[in-house]
Amino acid sequence: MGNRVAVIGAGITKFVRRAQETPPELAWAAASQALDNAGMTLDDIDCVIHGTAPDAFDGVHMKAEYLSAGSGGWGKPYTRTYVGGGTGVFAPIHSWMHLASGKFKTALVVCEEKMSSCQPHPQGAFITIFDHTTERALGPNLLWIFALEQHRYMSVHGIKNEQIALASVKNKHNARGHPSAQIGGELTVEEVLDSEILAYPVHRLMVSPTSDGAAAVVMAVEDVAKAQTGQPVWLEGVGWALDTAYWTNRDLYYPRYVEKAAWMAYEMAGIKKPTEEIDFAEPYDPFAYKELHHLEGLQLAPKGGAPKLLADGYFNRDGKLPSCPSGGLLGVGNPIAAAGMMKICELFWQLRGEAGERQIQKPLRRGVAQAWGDLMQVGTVVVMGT
Amino acid sequence: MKEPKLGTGLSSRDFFESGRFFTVSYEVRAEYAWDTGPAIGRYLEELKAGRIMGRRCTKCNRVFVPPRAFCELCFRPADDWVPLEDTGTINTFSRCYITWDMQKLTSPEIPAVIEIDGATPGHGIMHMIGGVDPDEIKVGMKVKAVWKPESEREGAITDIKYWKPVS
Amino acid sequence: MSNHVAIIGCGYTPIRVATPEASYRELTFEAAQRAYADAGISHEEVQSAVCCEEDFIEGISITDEYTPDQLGVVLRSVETVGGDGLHGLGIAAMQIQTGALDIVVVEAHSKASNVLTFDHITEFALDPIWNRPLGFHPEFIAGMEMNRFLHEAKLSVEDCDRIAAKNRTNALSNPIAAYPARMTSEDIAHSPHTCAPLREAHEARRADGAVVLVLASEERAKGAERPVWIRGTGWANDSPTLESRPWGKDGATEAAARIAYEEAGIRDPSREIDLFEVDDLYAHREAMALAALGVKNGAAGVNPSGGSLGMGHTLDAIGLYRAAMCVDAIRSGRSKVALAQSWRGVPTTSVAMSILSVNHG
Amino acid sequence: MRVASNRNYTAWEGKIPVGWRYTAGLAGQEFLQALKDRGEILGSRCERCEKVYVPASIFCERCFAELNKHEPVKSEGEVVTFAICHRDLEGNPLDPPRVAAAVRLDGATSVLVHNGLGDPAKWKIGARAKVKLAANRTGSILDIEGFELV
Repeated sequence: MGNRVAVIGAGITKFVRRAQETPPELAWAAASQALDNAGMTLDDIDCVIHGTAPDAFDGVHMKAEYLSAGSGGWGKPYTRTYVGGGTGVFAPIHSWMHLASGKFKTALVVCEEKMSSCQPHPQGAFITIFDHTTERALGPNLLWIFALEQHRYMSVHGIKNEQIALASVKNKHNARGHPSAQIGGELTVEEVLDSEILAYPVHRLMVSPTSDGAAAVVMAVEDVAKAQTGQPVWLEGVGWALDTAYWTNRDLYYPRYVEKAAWMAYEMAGIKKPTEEIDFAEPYDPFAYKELHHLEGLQLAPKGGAPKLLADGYFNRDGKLPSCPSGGLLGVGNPIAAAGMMKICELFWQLRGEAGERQIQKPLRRGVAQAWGDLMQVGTVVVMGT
Repeated sequence: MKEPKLGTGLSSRDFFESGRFFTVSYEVRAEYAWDTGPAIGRYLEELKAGRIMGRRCTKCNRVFVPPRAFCELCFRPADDWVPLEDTGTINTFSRCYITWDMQKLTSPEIPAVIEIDGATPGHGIMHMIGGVDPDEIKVGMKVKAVWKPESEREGAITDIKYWKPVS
Repeated sequence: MSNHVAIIGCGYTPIRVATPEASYRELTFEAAQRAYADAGISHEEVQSAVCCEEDFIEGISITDEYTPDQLGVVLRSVETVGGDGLHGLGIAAMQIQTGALDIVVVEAHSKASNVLTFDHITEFALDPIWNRPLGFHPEFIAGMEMNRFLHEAKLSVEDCDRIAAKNRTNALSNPIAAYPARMTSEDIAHSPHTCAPLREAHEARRADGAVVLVLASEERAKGAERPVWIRGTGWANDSPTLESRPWGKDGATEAAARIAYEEAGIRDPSREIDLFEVDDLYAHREAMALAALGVKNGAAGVNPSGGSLGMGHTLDAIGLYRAAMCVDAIRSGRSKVALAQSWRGVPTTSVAMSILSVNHG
Repeated sequence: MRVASNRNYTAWEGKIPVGWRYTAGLAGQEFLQALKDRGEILGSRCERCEKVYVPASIFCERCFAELNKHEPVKSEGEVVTFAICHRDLEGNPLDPPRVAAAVRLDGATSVLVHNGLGDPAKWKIGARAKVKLAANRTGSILDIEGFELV
């Protein structure tokens, strides 16, 4: 199916609450590091892909046009793609189209988000994700939909909040080994549950922070990839799906859009039994329950079964199927699109054995990254392997 | 992986108070008048009259709310208007202690997805629960709309003040 | 594996100054219904969709949320591009060329009439530190560009007047155009200055509309009645900053054309392409685009549809309207090889194009 | 579904109610500091591309090299282009009109965009112009009042 496509370099900034850098400066930092890592210069790049979520964060209309200078877009084919929070994992899929189609041989893929510019608080931007005519008048915030979804997930399966809190504990622990991390640390389930309730059942320590940051990869078709590095990491399968915008007409207990996207990617990768054929996962974890919800959508846990596996240590870095070995959004931080791209970077580093103290000790052949977004409706999935 | 490149953290003081870092503050005038179209236009008009209206697709036999001009699954114009009840069931809810701009609330707002009676099961809208001790609310509770007085309604989703549990 | 991609379905709404009877949902639904009927497919056969839109135009953050329903693609592969419809067309074609997908649609719409503070939003696209504090009407960028371009190209304002008059007049024979008028260059020259040398009548006025095109692999296009083949696509950006862009030429179109021409095997565009539907958001942009495309004076039809000056500026849908005009011309035998090209407007240097043909070359 | 008359057309009004506070960035901070303290215009040279970016930049957008040498360019240069703006942002007529000018300062390869001061009729492409600093400088691009024709 199309040309084989690999990731051959990765770069990342620190994730911080407020960056001094402008958005183009952040984009350049990650992109130039990815190029260096791939042993390439901008002249070697055929096309540039930018992934970034709402314009309301960075505070520039058509913000990817503004970001193109820092992303390497000068004089090159340049497009910006977005699928809300799913963007960071979608950007390499968008890049895959450029390369697998045979149209281009190399691509620089940059994701950036600077949320701190948005005042009085980046959360304010989220009121405008709701339907302007039938929902916004209620004064909704982003926490509502997460809380509504988490509560539905818990009530359908009879899941307890302490089971969910454990995802925060695990990811903040994992993030301690990540040099970009904003809020890694050692926590207990009790501390998570003792943190302030923002929107029942969501506690403060179950929520990823707002962040500024950027992450980037260089991708190439097979002949270039092999010429450039002895360790290309291949995109074996990609999948993406978008559910209806009428989110109050869906049952939120299960992310069927993630399942759809996952099977699209698995079929492309020739995966029939995901739990046996995938060594580790980077599911999207902006909120603690989302990691569990998404592991189920990814077919890596039975419906409603992820909390028990988590409690059993199955998803720990030394478990059967490590999940969020990076530390995830809960630990490393959540500059929306850049956070998804951070997961792609983590697959790249883990599969090359370059993850340092985060390195999973068992042999790794294949990992999956996933992101999610919009009104709980986007699934984006990338399977990468050595 | 190498050490991350840049990402220079500023403290809140650096950013807001010190005056050491130059910043530009800006507000955009981003104002809109979104055409409602026939489906949402009538939905709002009927809310003003104290009624919730759904639409039916006779092909898949769904009755959906919010109403739409077309069935997004069968991809054909929807067929007729269906008056729905102003009662329903709580599908899921939250107790939220902060506002949309992150101001703290002492008494929580209770957003919920409410499945509307008369619509196809599972088809609901987002709205608020009220008139009840927040700790008493349960998934599956029956609720009824509490409308604003007719004179205060303006053809908006907020013409319903909130939904109150009924025993 | 064949890498040829065809447009097998073309659907659009007439362009109107305003469309108060329909929300963006119904407007797009109409274009999709027309496109699927034209392609002879059901909505269930569409595997993937590429939508082109921007948050602050729709008035929605993460506006990609609201894309799938009116295209009938719920729970299928949908992506949104912050680009012109012709960027979307290029992406959709690549999706098919991966071999993973056979039928992909591209969609763009404009509800410009719903945006009450358009100029403020355009200003919001400028650099917040260096440019916005100056407080100019953002069209100053078009005025500065026109001034420098005319200077370098040794053209006059009257040349721009003629382009504007031609396109407004051409629109008289286009039933979907929103701003047709019998106008002479003298009429244009009498309109007031906005950012001199730019005059009001040099500027395309905004309008509403929606376009959906259905793309198919060669295999799937075999059964189609009137396929139009995508011979080449290209897109590029120049520097986004006002400080380091070339003010006197359209570097983005030059870069995009290199890619599209190579793919389509075009060596002499003036001879090999018989229809150009190109950017004319400001009258001088048409001359600028033709220069960058390497088209000699007196080449065949340029914006016979009326362009955006005559049809109306449907924002990121304008490129797909141009492509749709090319599709109609090819199907009716008025063109054999046509080029559609778009620029995303002030303050961008973002350009995309497609070369369409009766055959796949 | 029928809409019987245009009296049934309705629109729902709203806005995007957020604001922003932007940092000047690493290079922008240095640029504004030099402008505020010394009235200098800092540019950044890329040796490889033979470009000098104004305002200063930490990277070359052409080759992506890191630029860490920020040095003042001259305060005088050539008018690359300009426009005479007859309307303000609200669309109201401006009388007298304002000139927007792009001037390539000597030593720079990029232009600086700012107000063109003086009689609009005197502005010409290719003319010489120089930076006029504002009386009070706070660390903003408005520390420059505009360009004066020489």
